[in-house]
Amino acid sequence: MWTWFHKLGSPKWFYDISGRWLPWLVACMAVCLVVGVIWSLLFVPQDYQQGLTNRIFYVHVPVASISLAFFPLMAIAGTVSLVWKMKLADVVVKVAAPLGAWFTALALASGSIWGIDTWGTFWVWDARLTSLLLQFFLLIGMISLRSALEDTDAAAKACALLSIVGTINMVVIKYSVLWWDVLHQPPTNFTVDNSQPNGPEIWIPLVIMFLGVYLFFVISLILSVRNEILRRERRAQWVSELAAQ
Amino acid sequence: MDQTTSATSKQSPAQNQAVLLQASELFCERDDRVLFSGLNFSVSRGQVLQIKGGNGTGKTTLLRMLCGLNQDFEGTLYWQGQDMAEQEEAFHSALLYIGHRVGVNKVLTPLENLRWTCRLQREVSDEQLMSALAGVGLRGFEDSQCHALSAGQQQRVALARLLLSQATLWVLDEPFTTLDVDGVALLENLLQQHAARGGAVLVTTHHNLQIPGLEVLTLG
Amino acid sequence: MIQFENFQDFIAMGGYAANVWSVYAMFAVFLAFNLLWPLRKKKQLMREIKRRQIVNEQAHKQAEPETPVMQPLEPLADAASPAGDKS
Amino acid sequence: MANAHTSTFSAFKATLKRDLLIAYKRKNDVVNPFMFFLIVASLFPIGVSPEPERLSLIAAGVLWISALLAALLAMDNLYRADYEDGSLEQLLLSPHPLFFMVLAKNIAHWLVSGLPVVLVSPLIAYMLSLPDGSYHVLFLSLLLGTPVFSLLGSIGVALTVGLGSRGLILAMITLPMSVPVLIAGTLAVQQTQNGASLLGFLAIMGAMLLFALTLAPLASAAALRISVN
Repeated sequence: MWTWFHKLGSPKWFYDISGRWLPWLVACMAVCLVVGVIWSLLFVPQDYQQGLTNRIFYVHVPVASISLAFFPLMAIAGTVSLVWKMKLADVVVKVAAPLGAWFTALALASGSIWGIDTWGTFWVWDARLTSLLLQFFLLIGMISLRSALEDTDAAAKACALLSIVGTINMVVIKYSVLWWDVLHQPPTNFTVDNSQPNGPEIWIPLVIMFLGVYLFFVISLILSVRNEILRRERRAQWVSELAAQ
Repeated sequence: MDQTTSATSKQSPAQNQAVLLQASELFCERDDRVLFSGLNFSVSRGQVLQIKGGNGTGKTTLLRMLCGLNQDFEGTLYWQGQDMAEQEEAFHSALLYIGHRVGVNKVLTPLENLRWTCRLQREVSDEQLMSALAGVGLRGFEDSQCHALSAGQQQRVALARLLLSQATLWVLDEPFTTLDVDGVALLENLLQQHAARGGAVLVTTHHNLQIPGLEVLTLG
Repeated sequence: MIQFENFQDFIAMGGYAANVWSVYAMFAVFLAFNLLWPLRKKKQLMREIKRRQIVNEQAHKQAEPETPVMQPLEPLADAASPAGDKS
Repeated sequence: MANAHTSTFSAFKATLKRDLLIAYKRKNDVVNPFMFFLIVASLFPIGVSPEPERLSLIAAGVLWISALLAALLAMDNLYRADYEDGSLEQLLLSPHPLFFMVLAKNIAHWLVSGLPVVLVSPLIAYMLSLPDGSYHVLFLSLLLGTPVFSLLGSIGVALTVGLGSRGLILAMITLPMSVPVLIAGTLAVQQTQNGASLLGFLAIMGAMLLFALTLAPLASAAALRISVN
């Protein structure tokens, strides 16, 4: 197993492997997304309470749950980059922050639009939305630290450290916001998502959408990682050959 | 660009007690420019090693690497025969480093500055501090704030640490730049005394040192 | 199985057209941007690498002398030079 | 010959004394956060509404947010002077574990910038017509909360010590991290007004303080080693 792990360290190896896998991933993603969107838009029955807005559910839930994965991803990549000094891991930390910000922003937007008719206003300081907002701020902090420290080894270590500290904080924030929400919220124990019985015709398209969005996350991450590898290895021999083609 | 100088062997850390700090196969790159590679040298007791080289050849980077302030390099460092990684505390208690920025707080007085930097390594009484300050020619300035002192005087506040320190290895980065003539003589004398008492000195300067038994390592 | 009789119904989305379609529009922008922007950046990166390659090759061909030549300083306009020329 | 260097505790005391001495000599490091806290807290009655009923609702939140902003303002020069004159390098090269040196600096920084804010908070609370029962609650919760602000802030400062202008980045790194303490503090004051037990909230804040006290200096030390190279 170790050779695979060390091979992963060489950017060129990753560039070639990802080059071969990309077409397949894109194809699977396209299939999942098309099927998921059509199924959720056309065939999912009306929800007796929310009417047709449950369609938003099929975008919000996958995006929001994957956005939660960004900080752990950055923390793990950060630890690998700090401990084993693997350049590729630092590239992942650098690239994951903007993508995470995009995911969290869409989760925030779709979450608040989805809540419009249940809460009547565009923005409600609900526990989930508030912790998504704080996660967005932390990601912006990561991006600004990275851009402030240009691109040296020190920047790599600093961002790796911040991603680890950020992840611990994200967990503490999540539970303290939940606690804050419970104490402030008059106990209506009305949670938006699992209010109606979920038959299979509800959650199958959700799983397909989730898979599609997950594949999209992987593809977008790989594309950005490849760009960053090219930028960092621009003086390498194999990159100039690639550019010559 | 690769230099191999001074006598000791390359790989195995020398076992005899004299060798204090040994560097083997040092390689350092700064934004795609190789500062030095395959650099091997060692500093033993009683030795004053001057590191020479033009501007930008990595003298300061080399010193900061040796002290552990900077970890971006390949190659291994040995302290008294053992790998530096395990010798962290022993090395730091035997090290005295004065960099370009001499570590003198502008708001505090020389006495307060000296008391803190010395207290990090050993207990010193106020009399010792006062005599050290007098020893480097700062008599009468002990209680004025350092921003009122000239750059040369601030450098002397840092040099006062040499009088008090029990550290075996002195690492000094361009210590002569702001000193006047008798300051230079004072410092050269201190270096010789330290080498004589079994310590070692690593110094970078463009000043040609009048020290017997001086060894030179040229970079770049 | 299909929840809508005709196309207008589908667009109206039971009165929630604004909500549902705005979310899906944002979703589309989100997908499109994060897939196309890296590709565009890659092309731009490749072009730049190729351009630098060419520049480097030319630079190697006619390498200037290493050490800069010491140009003498021009005499100061207002200073009366010791040689006493009437400038 | 093994160098008998001083015990870590005496180096800790020396660093603490030195930092307090620097703060004593540079008065505005002490006055600025304190005045900032007063000014920000007194802006709210002007901005929101002077009536006591409305003010007493927001008093706890206003005081806590002003304390957080004052701590953020004071954090900026935590390591800067030492970084610029080279003392930070001496700290890194000392034989003692950097954890205690950083802890000493954080404690000195809190004593200079956090404690005055805590001491003056009951007076400002009175001006913001805080309900009567919760003065001691506010004082105790601030006493436990503001150290966590400077401990967490010191991580952000250590990460950005090498940068020139870093005010904004510092805020973006530190403010989200201090949300849990802000929540615990404001809830402590508000909930004890309608009967919740004070001890429960103090226990939570104490736990947060210990969590920060043990982990934050570790992260700050690692960050300093990264930034000073």
